[in-house]
Amino acid sequence: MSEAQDYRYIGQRTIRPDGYDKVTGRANYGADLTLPGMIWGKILRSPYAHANIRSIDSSRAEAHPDVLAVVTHQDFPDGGSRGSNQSMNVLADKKVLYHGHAVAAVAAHTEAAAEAALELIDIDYEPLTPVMDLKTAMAQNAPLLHDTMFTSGLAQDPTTPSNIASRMELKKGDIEKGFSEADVIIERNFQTPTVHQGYIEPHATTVRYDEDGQSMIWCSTQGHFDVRGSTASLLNIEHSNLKVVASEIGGGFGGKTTIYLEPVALMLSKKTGRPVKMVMNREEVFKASGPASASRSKIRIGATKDGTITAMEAHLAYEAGAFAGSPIGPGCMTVFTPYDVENQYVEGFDVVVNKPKVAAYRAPGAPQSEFACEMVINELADELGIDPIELRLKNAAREGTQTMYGPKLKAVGLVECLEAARNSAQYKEALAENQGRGIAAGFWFNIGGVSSVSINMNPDGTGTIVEGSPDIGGSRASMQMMAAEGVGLPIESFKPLVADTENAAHSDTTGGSRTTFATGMAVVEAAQDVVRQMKERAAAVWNVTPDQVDWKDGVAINTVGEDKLTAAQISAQAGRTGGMITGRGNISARGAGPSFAVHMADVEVDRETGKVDVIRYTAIQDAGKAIHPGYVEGQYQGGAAQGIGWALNEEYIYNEDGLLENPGFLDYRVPLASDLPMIDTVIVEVPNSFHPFGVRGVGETGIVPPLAAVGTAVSNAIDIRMTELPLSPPRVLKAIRDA
Amino acid sequence: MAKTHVTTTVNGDAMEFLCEPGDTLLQALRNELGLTGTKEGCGSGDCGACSVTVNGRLVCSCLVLGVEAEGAEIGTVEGIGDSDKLHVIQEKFLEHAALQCGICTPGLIVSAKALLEENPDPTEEEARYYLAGNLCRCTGYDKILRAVMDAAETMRGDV
Amino acid sequence: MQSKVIFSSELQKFTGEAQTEISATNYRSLVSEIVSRYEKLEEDEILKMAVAIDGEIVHDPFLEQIQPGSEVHFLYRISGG
Amino acid sequence: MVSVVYEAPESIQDAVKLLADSRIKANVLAGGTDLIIQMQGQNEKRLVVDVKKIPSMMDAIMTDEGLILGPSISCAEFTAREDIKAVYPGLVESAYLIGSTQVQGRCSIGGNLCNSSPAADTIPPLIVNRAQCVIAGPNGERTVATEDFVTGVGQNCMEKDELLASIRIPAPAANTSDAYLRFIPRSEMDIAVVGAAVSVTLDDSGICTTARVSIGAVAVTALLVGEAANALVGTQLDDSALQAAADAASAAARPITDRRGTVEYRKQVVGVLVKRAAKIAAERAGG
Repeated sequence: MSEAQDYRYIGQRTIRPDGYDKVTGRANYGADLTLPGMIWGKILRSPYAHANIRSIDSSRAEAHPDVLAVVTHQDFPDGGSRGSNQSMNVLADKKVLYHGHAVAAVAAHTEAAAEAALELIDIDYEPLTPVMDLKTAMAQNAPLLHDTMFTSGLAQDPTTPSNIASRMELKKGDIEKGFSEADVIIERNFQTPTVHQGYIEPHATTVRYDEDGQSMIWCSTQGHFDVRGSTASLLNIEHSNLKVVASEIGGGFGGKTTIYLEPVALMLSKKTGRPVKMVMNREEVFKASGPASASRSKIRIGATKDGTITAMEAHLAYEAGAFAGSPIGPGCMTVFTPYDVENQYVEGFDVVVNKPKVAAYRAPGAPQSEFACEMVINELADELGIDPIELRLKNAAREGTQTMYGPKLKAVGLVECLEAARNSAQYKEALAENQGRGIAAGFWFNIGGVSSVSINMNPDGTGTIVEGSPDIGGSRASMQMMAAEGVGLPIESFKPLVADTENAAHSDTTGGSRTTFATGMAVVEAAQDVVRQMKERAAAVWNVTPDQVDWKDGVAINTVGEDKLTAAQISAQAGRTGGMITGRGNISARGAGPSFAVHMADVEVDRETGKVDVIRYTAIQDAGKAIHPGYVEGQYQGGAAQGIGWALNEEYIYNEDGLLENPGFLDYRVPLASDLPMIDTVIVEVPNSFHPFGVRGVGETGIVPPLAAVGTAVSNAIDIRMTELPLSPPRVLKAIRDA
Repeated sequence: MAKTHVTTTVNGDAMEFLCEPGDTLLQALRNELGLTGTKEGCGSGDCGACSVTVNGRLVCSCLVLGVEAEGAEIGTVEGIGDSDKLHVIQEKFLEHAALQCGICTPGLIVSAKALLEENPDPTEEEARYYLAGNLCRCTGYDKILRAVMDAAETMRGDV
Repeated sequence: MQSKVIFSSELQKFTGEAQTEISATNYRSLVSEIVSRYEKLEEDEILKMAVAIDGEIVHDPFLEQIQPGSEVHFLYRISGG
Repeated sequence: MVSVVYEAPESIQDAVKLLADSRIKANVLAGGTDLIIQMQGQNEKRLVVDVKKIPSMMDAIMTDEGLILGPSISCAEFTAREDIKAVYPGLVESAYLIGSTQVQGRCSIGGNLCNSSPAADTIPPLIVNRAQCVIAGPNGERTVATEDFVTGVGQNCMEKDELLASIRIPAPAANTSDAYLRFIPRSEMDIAVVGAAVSVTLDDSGICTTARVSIGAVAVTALLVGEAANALVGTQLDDSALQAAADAASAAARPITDRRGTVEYRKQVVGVLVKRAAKIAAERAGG
């Protein structure tokens, strides 16, 4: 942190470069593109949670004058990945596996006509028993979603199929020995519901298929290169024949890291020869995009009287939705990472149920498991009569802690976060009657990955930062700052551009809190490349060697003479000193630094109605180095708000037939402005040694602690241990009355 | 089905469009007039992304028929701020980092402006309740409230 | 000086042990040494894992050099939201 | 979007004629905050009669006899009327609770009534304030008490050629006031899980001489609960009287379990709200 004052731009609260367009309504999002001759596509969705498709007859639709084309699973071309899970999720094949599962699509001249034509497709379903929860799905003789799925990861290969896709196990130390050393052991079972990312912008795309040239997809996505890769693979198209343009994105939180509409729209476009637009409505978003796993967990933790934790054990099961692939892996890997405890054991199950296939949601897998762990840690603190912050400090993960999932931790900021919590204004506030306080820690790895950046210097000495990472929350501001810092020119000299798949080299999806970290590293590298070339050009002009040239604040200085050349002067004559200057940073970033957080929630419970109000909240997290503190705080606050929603009111509600009853913002209740207090933040900065500025990803960790912070606060307010989310009024009132 | 001809005023400019009588004002603004600053988040009045004013009254344009715009004065985000100068509310949103993805921002700015015209000196609680119909999933509302309260102060000339 | 190699519990099913010591100068020679040492372990199983070398997580370690005495962990690849 | 024929008549008579003459399904459009959502995904052609151009539908007139309410006046406009709020604070609060600021700009008490949802916020306070619904039809007007207006979930006593032309609310007796409370999981935006309106009249010594209690979202229609009112009459609205009224309301409730609440929860909380609303109404009446 000591070098902070050396930075000229890093750490400032600059105005984001894309801000003007966003406050004036000019910015173009997924649904905002119209092409000449464009028609509309709409999807017919399953009215059943689980059914065989006996037949699909689209002849009535095809004969209708408004209808231009119909596609089904059978229209996926030969040579593509027809029959893959992704293809069967995009358009069901022989079976529908959840209420809202896409079955067919229609193109018509208007959106209304396309929607009306859906009724003309006749589908003969054979309804099957829906499997709606983990208990049912994991039971012997449960109805099977996939009769060819066998559990992987068992000691012996199973002989019968199952809804359990896989089992995994992580361990360190000797768990039995650990429990035998404990004076106090607490064991609890927990459940969390299916929740949705709740981004405000529905999925949307506009495409144009071009038989012999460039097909184009415009869409709202966290990763347009992945959209290209997946769509090209499904439709057997070469990457160079498919351009994907990332529109501005209206929220994603992991939910826009996969594809739903794009290949369908492209097939409709191919059949009709017309550009096709498809926009999900809100109901479709809830029913048929990828929510986050519901979970069940059992946690057992043992400690000695002095608060030394001796053993931690977890058994976790996550719903994957219709196809295998819940984030059970990261759930298992994160559950105990905030604790430096010798003996740990985790077992996890990935289980299919008749719900939409889950997608990533902010620190995917971590909130569910860490919720359960943190609830038990807080109960343990009470049982031992130790302050929950002190108990955590005593056992906190720190530099050198051996994680259960792999490496020893480098310098991390958990202890600093806990100390900041103890020093926070909120911690000193007294609680009134019917109020409770909860504290919880959270961990997320963060990732690196492939990022490609070039900085094109213009003849006037300004530069364009060409990147391939969709900007979901203000990352262009960080890129601009890092380029300015690296080249030594004012912020305004650089304009960041999220380029399409033709105009930038592949970059991994914006996710895993990687963009400011990894794409930022690529920007730093590209900036260094610009400086190197600037020095070479100046050296050539002065007839000296590049190492005789210094670079300071965007000016080349001849160390063996009196000459100076500004970046603008060098750029202006770049054409006659060897061509224009482009700095390049094509990297595969490693060394992502984990980010720990500690949150504190104060709630008040109405004991007669069970309603919970969050009255104070503090979010503390290690950013490594905050490039733009305003947007770092915004990530903490946004994660906290989503976690509060998860803890209190958000859940998918299914009826007994497996049909989703609340596919809208009316009854899927995300927090409102009037539901929340100001969310205080503390940015802790323990630099990530692998990053030039010390950056850690910050986007995801913030959703991890709120579940247990709120869960514990409610438990303390009513003096009853709550174990099942959401803590909606009926559940809280029932607990109070049953106590 | 015949389209209906509608004569209206949008952001002070006289405008005409044709729309199906069943189309919403949101559809008319976006598809017929190309004013895509007004966003659709839910189509059911639950998210506020499509907030506009009709005759000075804040509404969700997804819950108004396009034909109801006949003779009315419509205000959208495109009419806020001048071409060379942002409105104070817009400036404060940028200063306070009160947006992340930005999809709720046009609706929030239209709503915040309506709030401050009705009530130039709101308490934080009044502002929170007034804006409760504008969902934001990115920010946790903290910075939005700070921006709105700061804009209110600036507009009152207290600073 | 040999490098310390630590296996995830997924890999321990094949190796039967949690860690071992191996002399290797780069990732590929390390993998071929591991595969030859544990007959139940197929190369694909290990290639789909990420590694952490002295605490630095490398998602695609194909060209990675390994310094003598370093600690190498095999772990699941992580994505994110 | 649905195929629509749109008409905006300027008199009640013209509106009724349009409804009566329509050969296709016809709907009255006031604020549209329910209707436009209900029309989504419907392919059936229909007539939409926008009544907002009819002056009497958009007025609210306070007289010595009470309030003559144009059913389509927006709740934003209605709740801004301090003269009405002074007399019927509970009714005004209930109107204010419907939806967001944006929805307030369009929604109306008449719309809330005609949509006939069991959870409609304004219906219980209309009932406790003895509101009368004036219904216009081809053969003139008829009047129906609010508690008899709604007949089922989304159903009411109006024929397809009839229009809710006016709502008449008598002036309350001296020392009378009302209150409405509803329970929702969030602080705003939700549909009532339960609602309760109470009107009380106090004598000079603070004894309750008349009471009306109506509860919402706990049966197919809002209920007027005489037993709850009886528990209040003759008391000083002390805790035991309030609890008796609460228990009577809970006993009268016949709720269902759905995505917004359970039978058990609704029965419990409706009593809590009756108790709390009665207290507020009493404070207002006595003040």
